[in-house]
Formats: sequence, structure tokens, C-alpha cells
Amino acid sequence: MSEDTVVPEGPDHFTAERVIEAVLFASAEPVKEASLRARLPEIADLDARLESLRQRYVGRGVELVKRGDAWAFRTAPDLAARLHLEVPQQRKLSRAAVEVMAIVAYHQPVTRAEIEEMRGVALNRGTLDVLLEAGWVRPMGRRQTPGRPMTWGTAPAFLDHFGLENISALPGVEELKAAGLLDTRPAMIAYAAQSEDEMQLPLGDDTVLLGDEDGE
Amino acid sequence: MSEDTVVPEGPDHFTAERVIEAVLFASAEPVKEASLRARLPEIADLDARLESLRQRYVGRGVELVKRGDAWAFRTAPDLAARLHLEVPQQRKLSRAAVEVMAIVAYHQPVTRAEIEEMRGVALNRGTLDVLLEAGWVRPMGRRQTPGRPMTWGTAPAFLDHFGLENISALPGVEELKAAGLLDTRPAMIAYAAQSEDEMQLPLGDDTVLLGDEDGE
Amino acid sequence: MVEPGAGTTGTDDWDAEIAPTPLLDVLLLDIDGFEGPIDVLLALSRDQKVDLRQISILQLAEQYLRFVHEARRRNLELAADYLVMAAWLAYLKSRLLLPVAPDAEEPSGADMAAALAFQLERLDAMRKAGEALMKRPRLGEQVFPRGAPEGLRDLTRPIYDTRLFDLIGAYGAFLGRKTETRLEIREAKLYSVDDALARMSYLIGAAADWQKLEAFLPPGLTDGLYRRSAVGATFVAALELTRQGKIQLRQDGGAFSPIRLRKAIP
Repeated sequence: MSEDTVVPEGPDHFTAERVIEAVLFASAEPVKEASLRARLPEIADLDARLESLRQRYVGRGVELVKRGDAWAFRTAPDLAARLHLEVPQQRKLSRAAVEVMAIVAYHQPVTRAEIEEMRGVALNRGTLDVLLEAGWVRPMGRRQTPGRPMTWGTAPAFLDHFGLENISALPGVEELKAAGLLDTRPAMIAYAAQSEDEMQLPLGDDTVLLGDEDGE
Repeated sequence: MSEDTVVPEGPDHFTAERVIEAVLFASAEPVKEASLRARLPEIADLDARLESLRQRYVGRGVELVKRGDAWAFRTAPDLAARLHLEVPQQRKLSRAAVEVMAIVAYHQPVTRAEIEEMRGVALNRGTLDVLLEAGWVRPMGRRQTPGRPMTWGTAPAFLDHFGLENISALPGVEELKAAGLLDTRPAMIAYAAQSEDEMQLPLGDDTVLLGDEDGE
Repeated sequence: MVEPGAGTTGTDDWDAEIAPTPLLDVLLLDIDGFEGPIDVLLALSRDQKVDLRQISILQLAEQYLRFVHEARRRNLELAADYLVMAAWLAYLKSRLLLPVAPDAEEPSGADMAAALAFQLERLDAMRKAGEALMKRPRLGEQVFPRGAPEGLRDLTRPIYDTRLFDLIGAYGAFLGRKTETRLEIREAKLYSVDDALARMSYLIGAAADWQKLEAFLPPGLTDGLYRRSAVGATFVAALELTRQGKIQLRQDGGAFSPIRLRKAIP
């Protein structure tokens, strides 16, 4: 069946764009450039063709967007209110999950211990699970430090969901970096550990001694 | 963020087309004109807008089509084949599969039960599937015996792959014997395997053999 | 060193009734709504209504200690980490108020305050980043993928490298297996201990001096198994002849060093 529908060969820009258009339309998920290349071996200037196609859709109801190393057609965000599409209600993320999501996105690759350190509380079992289930975070390999802890980062679906071309397009990422706030260095705990054995709590009657208090 | 990008209101043809475009793109089903009208009450000349949008996509990789009284985007039919990618992958047939293939070739038409009886073992579910997938065997109709079992034989791709003119070009039993391929001796597999691993013995390379023998 | 207990600094008389601020009341009412002490600190610091970079850590520490004090006065259940933080802040407060010891090894109060300020600022930044992310047009809510995707399929087309030779070879093996039902155990070609004894007894007469053991191996040792059996048998033969007192054996230099033998000198 595939043999008898012949696509004109050669450096025909129009044909190339048609094929890219069809392939990207046919997929609900963003299609990786490698996958496009494999389908379009005759197209040498894929980047240029994609850019030309993107231009073609600028200002339309549907846009060609880049998500990491993949491309997809998506409805234009400004039309949201006009579409009146019936969408299944998505589960609302907890405040903790949103915060952990942001820490993973802005500090990746980041370990569980670093997340806990930044938030000052232990990570609930379910919090990371929710983000994993949504397909937004993924393990990024182990850090070569004692204990070889697993690090976490964002998955491709994160970019797609939040409409980001790549991680450097995260809102405010440059400002945060310039302000030194994307530093995973431990802040207070390091000091706390140092001073643990010399502190006593001036809380009146039942003074609490530190150090042997909670296991955490 | 999506709130502050304002869509121009009013009978703006361009905006109307954008909204129709997005709705048709995002809908899982073709959208009826009545439904479009209900959703987009501000669009007076819906027919004209749909026709203008249809024109816009003529000859592209995606087409706007009318199905009954409903509209939908579809990838251009002539590009259907491009949506699927065939990746050739070198694979090795299992020994069992090669043997079953040989039995089918030499004994066709042959039933599954006959193959099992000849080999003395039950046929794995996947074995025949692999050969079917390779396009080497095909069903040859049912045998007119109780249970009417399906019989199997070689498919054209089998002759192609092995470069045979026809099935009678397969060497017969006598030819196999003559070629040394019909070996009736039990294989001394254990001994053969043992003698393969060279031993590390404390034999210096200056070993001198005593007596009259010729060297190594 | 810091003297623990009430009234050390003169500013925090814990027995005095301090009228709780409206914020404190809110915090205490919704204590379960907070994610640990840092979260409470962030809420308190926002109450200072200044940029987090200009926040008074001393004032923050005092607010927090008042919060914990008030919680305990009302018999509210506080998790241990709230008390740990209270202890740390009390310590920080004392470090901030006491003159810095010149030989102090531990970080100064200012260092500690800066660390806390950094942590609060960083967490606040992440919280705001999270909110900004959630406000973006999100897929499935404001932005939509194709509703009826035809789908892309990546098919793997197997290519088998089976040749005709493999096929008819398999058939030959199958036929062979099928016709041969009698199990025949064929003689294995091995070098026996008897062979080795005979050879060694014969050769030892010619060897007056120490000879390596391998000098007594039979010729033509190519096959691995045959070679292995010959080495084993020759060694066993050497042990047997030694036991019989016909030869002497020696091995200088430990394991795997050459074994030598000679005719026993009566």
C-alpha cells in the first residue's frame, strides 16, 4: 500500500513541508526531530523547513511549537476562552507538589535531600509520585557523591504541558540565576549541625535540648 | 498570563477563522455545523468562513474535510504512508524456528500437530508467529480429517529469501547425506566444549621432550 | 558561651503576657496548613512588609519564638522540627546580640542570619516560580493537542539472516535426531595413567639427572582434552612411582613452579 502512493522526490520545499505538516498533525505528542528525519530522509534542510512551516502558522488558530528537541501543533493559547471545549477536570496539584515541581525544574538535576533541604521539611512519599505520574519529572541518574543519590529533573511532557520551548525558557530563570537563587547549597542545616551540641532552648520551664531530639 | 493576550472581538474574519481552526483541530470528533454555530454565535457567516478555511488548506499536508454536516481536519490521504516508519532490524531466528521452518518446507502441507509429533516437543506459541511475520509460511487450507486442522506451507517470500526457484529445489535426503548434513552420530558436545578452553599449565616454553619423539 | 534561659538578653521576658499579633493568631489557628517551620518563617517574614533581602532576621527570630511560645501556652501540638527551629533561632538571636568573640571558630551571627535569609529568599523564589508555572497556558486546559490524531507508527521490519545452509542443516540435524534412537557412547580418546606409568618407567632409565615433569608427556599434544588427561596422568604416574620408591620428586619455588623428577638413587 505504501508503495503505490508516490511522493515526488527531490528538494521540493513544498512537498517537504506537506509531509512535516502531516506527520506533526497526525501525532498528539510532540515528534522528535530524529523521528522526523527518519521519516523524511530526502529532506536535507529540516531546520529551515520547520522554521518556514512555523512562520506559516504564526497568528493562526493552531501554532507550530518546539518542545525540547520535538515539534508539535498546538492551539493558540489566547484562544483558550473561545474554544469551549469540554475537558476532563484535571486533578489540582497540592501546594507542596507545585513547590517541589518548581524546585526540580529550576534546580535540576537535584536530589531528594536537596529538595528537602530547600523546603526545610521532609518530602512526603506521594508528592514526587504525583509528579512522576503526570510524567513531568524523571530520574536523571545518580550523583557521583557518597551514597550515590538519585537526581531528578523535568521530563519532556513537562515542557509540553507548560508550553516551554526548553528549560532556559522557564519564567524568570535568568533573574533567579543572577540573584544567586538557583544555588543548591545547603543553607541553615549546615550551621544547625555545627552548633547542635552547644545550643539550648530558652523556652522557659521545660528546656529542650537539641541534638537528641528528633531523628528526622 | 493567558488572560492578558486579548483576542480582538467583533466580526473579524481572521479571528473567526482562527477560532474555527482551533476548535476543529482540538476536537476528537468531526464538529457539526450546528455545534459550531452554537459555540461561535458571534460568527455570522460561518459557511463562508469554513469555505475560506478549507481553501487555505487545499494542497497542504492537512486538509479540512466535510463529512456529512460535520467538519474535521485530516492528514492528506496521499501522505498516509509517510506517517508510518519502517525500521529494518537484523534479527536472528531461534534454532527451533529454523527447524520448524525446515519441517514446514519439506513436509508441506503440514499441521501443527504433525510438526509437534515429528519434533517430539510442543510448538511454542511464538515460533509459528515469527515465521508468519517473516512472511515465510502461510496457511494452506484445512485438512479433511476430524477436527479439520489448518495446514501450513511455504509462502512466496520463503523462496525469495532463500533464493530457491521452487520447493523441489530443496536438497533431498540423499543429497543431504552426501553433503554430510545428515549426521546420525550423537554429537560429543560435552567433550568438544571441554577441549576448547585451553589450560594454563606450568609448562615452560622451553619444554624439552625426552626420547625419540618428534616435537609438537 | 550562650547562657540559656529566660531573660538572658533582657528583651525576651517569656513570662510576661505578650498580646499575640493578628498574624500569630492566624498562624496558630491554621498550624496544620503550614509545611514546617520554614513555611511559618516565610509567612512571618512576609508580615514585615519589606523585600525579603531587607528583612530583619532578629525581628523574625523574635516573632517565631513568640509563635512557639504562644503555641505551647495554648497547648497546641507542635512537631519536633518547630522546636528545633526555635532552638536554632534562639541561639541565632543570642549570637546576633552578643559581641563576636574574636577567636570564635563557629560562624558569626551575621553569617547564620545571612544563611537563613538566603534559604527564605530561595524558597520564596521557588514558590513564586511554581505559581508562575501554574499560571502558564497549560496543555489540556488552555492549549490543546490534536483531538483526533491519526497517530504515527514506528514499525520494525525484521530482517532474518538465516541462510539456506542453516535451513537444510537444521533439517539434516532434525532427521538425524529422528532416525537415531539408540544411544551410542563412543570411546573418548584420553591418555591413561597406565600409559603414563609405562612411559615414565621406560624413560626414567635414560634420565640420570633431574628432569622436568613435562618432559615425560607424550608427543603430539594438540587436542585440549587429550593434553589435559596426559598432564594429569603423568603427574599421577610420578606420584605413584615416588610412592613405590622408584623415583624422587621435587618442586622448588612454591606452587606452579616446575616439578622435577629423577630416578631414585638406591
